[in-house]
Amino acid sequence: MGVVPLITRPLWVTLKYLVRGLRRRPATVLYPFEKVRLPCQWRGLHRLDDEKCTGCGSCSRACPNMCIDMVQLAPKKKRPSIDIGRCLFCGYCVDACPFDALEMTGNYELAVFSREELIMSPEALTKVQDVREGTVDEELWKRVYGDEPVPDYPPLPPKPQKGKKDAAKKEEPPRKDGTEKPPECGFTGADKAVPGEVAK
Amino acid sequence: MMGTAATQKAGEENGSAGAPPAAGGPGGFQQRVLGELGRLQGTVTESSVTGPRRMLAKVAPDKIVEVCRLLRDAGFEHLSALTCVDYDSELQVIYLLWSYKDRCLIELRAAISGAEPKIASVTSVWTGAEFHEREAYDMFGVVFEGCPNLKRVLLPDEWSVFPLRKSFKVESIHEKRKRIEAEKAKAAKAAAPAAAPASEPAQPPKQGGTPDGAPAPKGGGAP
Amino acid sequence: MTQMWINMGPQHPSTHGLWDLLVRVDGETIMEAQTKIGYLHRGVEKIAENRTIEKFLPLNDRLCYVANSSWTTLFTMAVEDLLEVTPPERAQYIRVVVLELQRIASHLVWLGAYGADMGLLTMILWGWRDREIILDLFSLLTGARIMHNFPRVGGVRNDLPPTFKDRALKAMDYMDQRIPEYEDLCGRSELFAMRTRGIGVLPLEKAISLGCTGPMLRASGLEQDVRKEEPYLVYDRLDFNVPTGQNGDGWDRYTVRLEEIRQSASLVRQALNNMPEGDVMAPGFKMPKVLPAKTIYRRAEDPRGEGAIYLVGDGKTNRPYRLKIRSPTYVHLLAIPFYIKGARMSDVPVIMGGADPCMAEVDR
Amino acid sequence: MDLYSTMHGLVSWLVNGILGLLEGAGMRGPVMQLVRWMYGALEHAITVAVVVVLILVIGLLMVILMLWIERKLIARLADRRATMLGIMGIGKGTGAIQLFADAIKLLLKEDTTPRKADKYIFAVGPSILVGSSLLVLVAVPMSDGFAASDLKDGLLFAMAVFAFAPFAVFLSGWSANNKYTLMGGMRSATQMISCEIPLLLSIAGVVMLAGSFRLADIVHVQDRTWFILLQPVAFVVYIVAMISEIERIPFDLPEAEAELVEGWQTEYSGMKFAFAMMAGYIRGYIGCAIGVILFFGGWSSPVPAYTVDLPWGGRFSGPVPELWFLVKVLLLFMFLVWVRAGLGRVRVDQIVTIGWKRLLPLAMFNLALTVALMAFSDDIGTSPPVAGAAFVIPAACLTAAFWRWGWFR
Repeated sequence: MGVVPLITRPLWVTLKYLVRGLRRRPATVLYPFEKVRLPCQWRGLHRLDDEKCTGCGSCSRACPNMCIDMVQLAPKKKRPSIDIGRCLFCGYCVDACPFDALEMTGNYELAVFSREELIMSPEALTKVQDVREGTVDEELWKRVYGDEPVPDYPPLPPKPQKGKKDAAKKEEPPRKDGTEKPPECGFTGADKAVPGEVAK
Repeated sequence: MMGTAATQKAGEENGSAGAPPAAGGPGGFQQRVLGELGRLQGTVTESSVTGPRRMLAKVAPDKIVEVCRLLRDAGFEHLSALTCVDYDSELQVIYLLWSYKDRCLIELRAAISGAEPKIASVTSVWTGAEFHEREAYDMFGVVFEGCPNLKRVLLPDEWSVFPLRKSFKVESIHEKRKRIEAEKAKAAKAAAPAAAPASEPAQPPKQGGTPDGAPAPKGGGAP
Repeated sequence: MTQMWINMGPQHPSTHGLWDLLVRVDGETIMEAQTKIGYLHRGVEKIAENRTIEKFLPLNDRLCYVANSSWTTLFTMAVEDLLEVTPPERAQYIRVVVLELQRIASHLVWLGAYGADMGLLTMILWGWRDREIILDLFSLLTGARIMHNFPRVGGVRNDLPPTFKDRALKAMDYMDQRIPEYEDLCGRSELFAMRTRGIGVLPLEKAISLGCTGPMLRASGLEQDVRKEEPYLVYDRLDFNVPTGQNGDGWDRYTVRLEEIRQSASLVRQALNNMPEGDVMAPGFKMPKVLPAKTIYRRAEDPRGEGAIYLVGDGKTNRPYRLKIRSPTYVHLLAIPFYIKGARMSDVPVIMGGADPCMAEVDR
Repeated sequence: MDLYSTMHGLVSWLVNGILGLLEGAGMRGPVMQLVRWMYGALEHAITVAVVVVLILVIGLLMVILMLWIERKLIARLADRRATMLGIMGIGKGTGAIQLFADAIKLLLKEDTTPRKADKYIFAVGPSILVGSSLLVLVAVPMSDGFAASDLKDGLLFAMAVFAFAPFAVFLSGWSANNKYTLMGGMRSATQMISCEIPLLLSIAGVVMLAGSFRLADIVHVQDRTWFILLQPVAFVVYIVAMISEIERIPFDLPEAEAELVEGWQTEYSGMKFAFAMMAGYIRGYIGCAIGVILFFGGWSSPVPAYTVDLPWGGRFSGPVPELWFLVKVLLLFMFLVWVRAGLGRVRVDQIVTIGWKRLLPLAMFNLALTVALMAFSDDIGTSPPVAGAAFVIPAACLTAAFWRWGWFR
């Protein structure tokens, strides 16, 4: 190729972005100040629902890395404690729980100061708040999807209820600790994909 | 263990659901290869077609280079992989060859003794075989005579252990769980003849160490 | 100048990942090279012999940190062959969508790093910016950006969320608009051509005898793609063509991979548009207590080449007796010393980047 | 009224004022005579010191401004936002304090020296580099009056000192006892040799037109037509050779991150690394300043002089030549940043090919063309279009000829 196209094409395409950058925000999201909202089925930190959990231990058997230990809180009461230092966040324990007691929130900022704090005791697991702050990245949304950014991902059809209680459940009672449950994103067929231990 | 099943006949393995054998398929080609392998009665035993694109053949270890050269000239240019499987009665070196033109894969199995594994190197047929042979040496200790630089590729050179041999025992996650529960039960029984079990508030000592199966040799074998 | 050995790695800005290419240099030209790998060896094959199939599944995502689901899908297909289970149609279509999105994301990472090797810093930013969109699609579909843990033996973990289809189609249109920009920045720039034409030439018969596969082999001129050679999932119902190069140098590797991004985008569209209804897991399938005593060799087209798994069941426990992972980049990295002689010191990062190293799958 | 006399007046007014005050307060003893005598002797030296410090401060401020422009522009060209650092909301989105944060960080960092390195040359290397670059600041005037020294052959002096730096790079690269820095130093030397001569030849064309090496004269001659219109080929050669002198992206092999970790700066940390980085930008400023003086008419502004009555009664006249000069320097620098965002790095043998087989013939041809045209047309000052056409047409056909043969391969 000759001299002129030597550098005109790359310079031309970078200039286009300079000009676009003047009227619309460039692609960067300044993480600590602007956060991007994660979809509802994001596999972040676990949260334990104390009433639903019966301490059956199927989550600790399903865990590939043996991170979940059943802790004896009271003579008849066992609850799982999760060592998130070794946890793969693979979601097996949530799939394996027959009573839907474990669920995964959207928290992904899990840094702690010491290795011991990584082992989340059952009480800590119940007090986990689903911190889903931040807004959808409007700029990226407008560029790629064109239409108005949807504030949150629309909930999926509710997950089929399993476990001992009958399927036709009434409106779920509001949670005692007042945290509002994130929009429900149930999966069709996810439970049958329960890996769990060999069909014991 | 697996030894007795070594001569198992691979059942009719259907290729993945969506793979109807291409019209004509490599059928004709496979018959021709079977014919050629049949002629080498002494060296090749049990050559068979085990699937729309799969063939199997057991080869005597000392004739491996001639068979490989013959197959490569017949059309199997691509040495996809060269690996070993450690059955306790023998160590099988597996050659997986793929033919680009006729789209068929043949699996050659050469059974060598596990004690002092030695086989001729096929780097004269494919230069790329050297990489697979170095890894097989690194993991199984199989010495390939004639391989240009047969050194360890993944593990540090001063290691004397061949990790993928079955003799190199590593405690699996399930045995580890049983061992921990056994220790916990023993500790609870020993500590709890007087005190009520509820009084044991402290969490059980977390079993430290890496998740199971860490390659670090725990003194050659877990307790 | 006297000849000296220079380490291009392991702590070196030009090596993507932890590996070391020792290079004997006379002035600026390279006389000889040696590859040193193994810094990221975790013994995955030994771990696999001690875990049940389901518990080993999440580890497959860690096999290659840039193309995760391609290895998990490959492993699940191998196990399905072993157990003779066929996933339902819809699950196979979803797997194809995930595989092709993964291929685009992996090629974008490669394109960015390839530009950085030549000092073209803008290319990284555009590569990573457009990969974000695909990672968002994955986080919507599977719940995680990189470690998806999405395929299961007998199907996939969950069905597509309702908004996924049209967002993915729009993302593919966005990707088609971005490709001409990459060509402007790299393809049509004389500097890029000066740095890649005739660099690290790998002739065809040497590539075959070394065992190179995938984009490296196609750049040398042989039209060979596992999706066409041995069609798996539903690839035989989708039409796409396989790009090839002429003389196997850095330039052809770039054109082959860029064209593959286009093909993958069209594949995702085809798969999404004619995806049948139905459930996503093989109905009534339960993992058996014992794996059948068989050996399976399943091959698939990884973004880097021909990935394959050799699985041996021993008919006694539900743990694989032997699992061999054939990694395409393992061969490509060890093959570099065979065709790097005569290159210049500045070409070394371009040649190393051309092999698209992903160290997790090389060292296993 | 040039800079020296104004500064001399200021300094003497200040010193006499202070001494007068002291004497008024009854300090007449022999100490006061000694001080007055010393001031009498050192009067000239103090003034020169003040002038040089002023020029240095302006140079370093320009360096900081250019660093900020480079960060922001190269980010916006690549569709990303650069540093958005601001203190408590001041300059929230501008990243203004990022540069000072960098400077302080580099000052606080530990300054390590490799064990087997040649300690003295290792320490002296960057200081020679920065010293020689700052020395050129003295020779580059910003407007008629505003110059530390207006030598008769200012351009020769500037180019001579400017060409000194690759020697320092080579020295420090070799002394750091590290393979990467050795390669970096070698590359800097090859690059300097191959691109120095075309640079000087392209300048020779301009100097012939202007008739004098004095930078102020070159600017005055360009009052009506800027030399870029008369010498387009010389400008192309100048820019390409200057980029390789300053060691910026298309030719930044001595400091190539991809293959040589950080080139000759690999072993430097802390203050020495800050010096090496700063030297890069000072040389960038000088390259652009000389480019502006030679080709873009220095501080002569196309905007005709105007006078404005300021609301508080003062009068302001014409575009301030210094500011106009700095604006042009920054615009030329932005072009360099734009080139950096768009292009990759070339190989060492390609730089040598470009330097010897492409730039040198082009510069020689341009020189011959200038000589021929000056010999025939008695007064270049005739109507600019004729002079422009006389230069531009041969240059255009030359480039087209080279273009067809793909001479850049």
